Amino acid sequence: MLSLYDGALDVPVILKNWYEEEATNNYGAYIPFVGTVRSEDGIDGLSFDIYEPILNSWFSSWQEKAKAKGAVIKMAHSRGDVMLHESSYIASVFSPKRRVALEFIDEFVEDFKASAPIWKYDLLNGKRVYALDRSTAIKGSGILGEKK
Amino acid sequence: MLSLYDGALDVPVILKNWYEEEATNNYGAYIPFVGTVRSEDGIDGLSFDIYEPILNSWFSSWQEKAKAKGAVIKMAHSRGDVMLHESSYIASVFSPKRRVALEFIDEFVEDFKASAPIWKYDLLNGKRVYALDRSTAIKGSGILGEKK
Amino acid sequence: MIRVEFLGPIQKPSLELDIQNLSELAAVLQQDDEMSEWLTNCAVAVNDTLVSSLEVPLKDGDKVSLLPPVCGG
Amino acid sequence: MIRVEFLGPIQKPSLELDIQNLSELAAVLQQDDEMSEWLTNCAVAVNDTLVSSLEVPLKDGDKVSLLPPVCGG
Repeated sequence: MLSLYDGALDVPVILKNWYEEEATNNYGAYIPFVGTVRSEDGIDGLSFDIYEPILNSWFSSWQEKAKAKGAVIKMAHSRGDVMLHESSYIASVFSPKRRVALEFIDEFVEDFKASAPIWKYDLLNGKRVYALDRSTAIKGSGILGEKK
Repeated sequence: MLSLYDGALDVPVILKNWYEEEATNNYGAYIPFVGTVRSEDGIDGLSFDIYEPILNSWFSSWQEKAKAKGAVIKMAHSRGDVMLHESSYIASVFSPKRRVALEFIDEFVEDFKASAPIWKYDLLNGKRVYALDRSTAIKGSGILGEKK
Repeated sequence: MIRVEFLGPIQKPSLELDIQNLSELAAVLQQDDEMSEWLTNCAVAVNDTLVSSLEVPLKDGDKVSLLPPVCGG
Repeated sequence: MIRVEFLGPIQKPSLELDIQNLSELAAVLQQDDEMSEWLTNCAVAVNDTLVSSLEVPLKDGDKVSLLPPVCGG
């Protein structure tokens, strides 16, 4: 399950809803990863653009991988502005056993950072500044720049 | 912070309280691990004994390790009976950066399983049966059995 | 016609181009000075599927998207 | 006197023993048939600190704890 929200996430409510949704499905381990906006470099917050069609297919391929191991993934992300100390991202793995969940949450979060079509901007003095230096080119990038 | 409860944990409330306690402390990553009692082998639930003095010192040594990396650990565990699909364990790491949190939660949970002085019993037909086959001898065990 | 979309921080309106493949798109965009930096770090999707080669044929109605470096979370 | 406590699933009341070190405790407990299995898999703590050698001196009032295999979570 992938949910997008305008602005900051209501973390306690999302964590509670997901926990309750899976309460009787016999998962022994539930590991949420919560990402919160840090005060750094004088920013007022962050802002996000999301390209949903490719995000959805990327997420579906991970859900398939999870399913093959008997696990389930849930993810929530913010669109638009999220201010300091608010949260913009939650990824969760439910699985029967702890090792699968511990390994999956790590792999999922790292691939999310490298591949999910989401763009981050710093909010600085009322301006939206693309965070190029913290961004990662998606695997296979650059083909249009190849000279004949 | 280490909290022990009689019976099952109220997971949504604990996750919410911890999130709110650290809300303005500028941690970018919050990763709880939630352990829930699975229906297996016909058990009605699990039951736990805890030896607090050694649990406390074990936990303090981990809190020091976390502090050295700018992180904080919180843990909750049940005493006594916890029935099917109820939760008995939450461990959480807060850290500025995601890599520290992802690695720490894995190391912490694994060492917890191997070292924390907690004993698990299956609840089977009203009896409390020590789960020896799923238990791990603490490092250094067996010295009293050495023959002269 | 092929529709070319520029996602995220690339401040450029969509284009409608009469091209047969991604190599032709590369040739067109390489003429555009403001695109030069993006071309080296953007991924390319055809009809919302990422592609890793310019040898992709395009047909009328296809959509090509340029995805600059990402940073979710 | 040294107090010896048996934790968790070991169903045995505490002992008060007049011993000088853990080697003497091992000798005493090895006489006890119902303890034989536990002795091979229990960890030992002196005054709530785990120890890894029998060469630990004990003094009057010390507490020794036997910790069988654990499984929290």
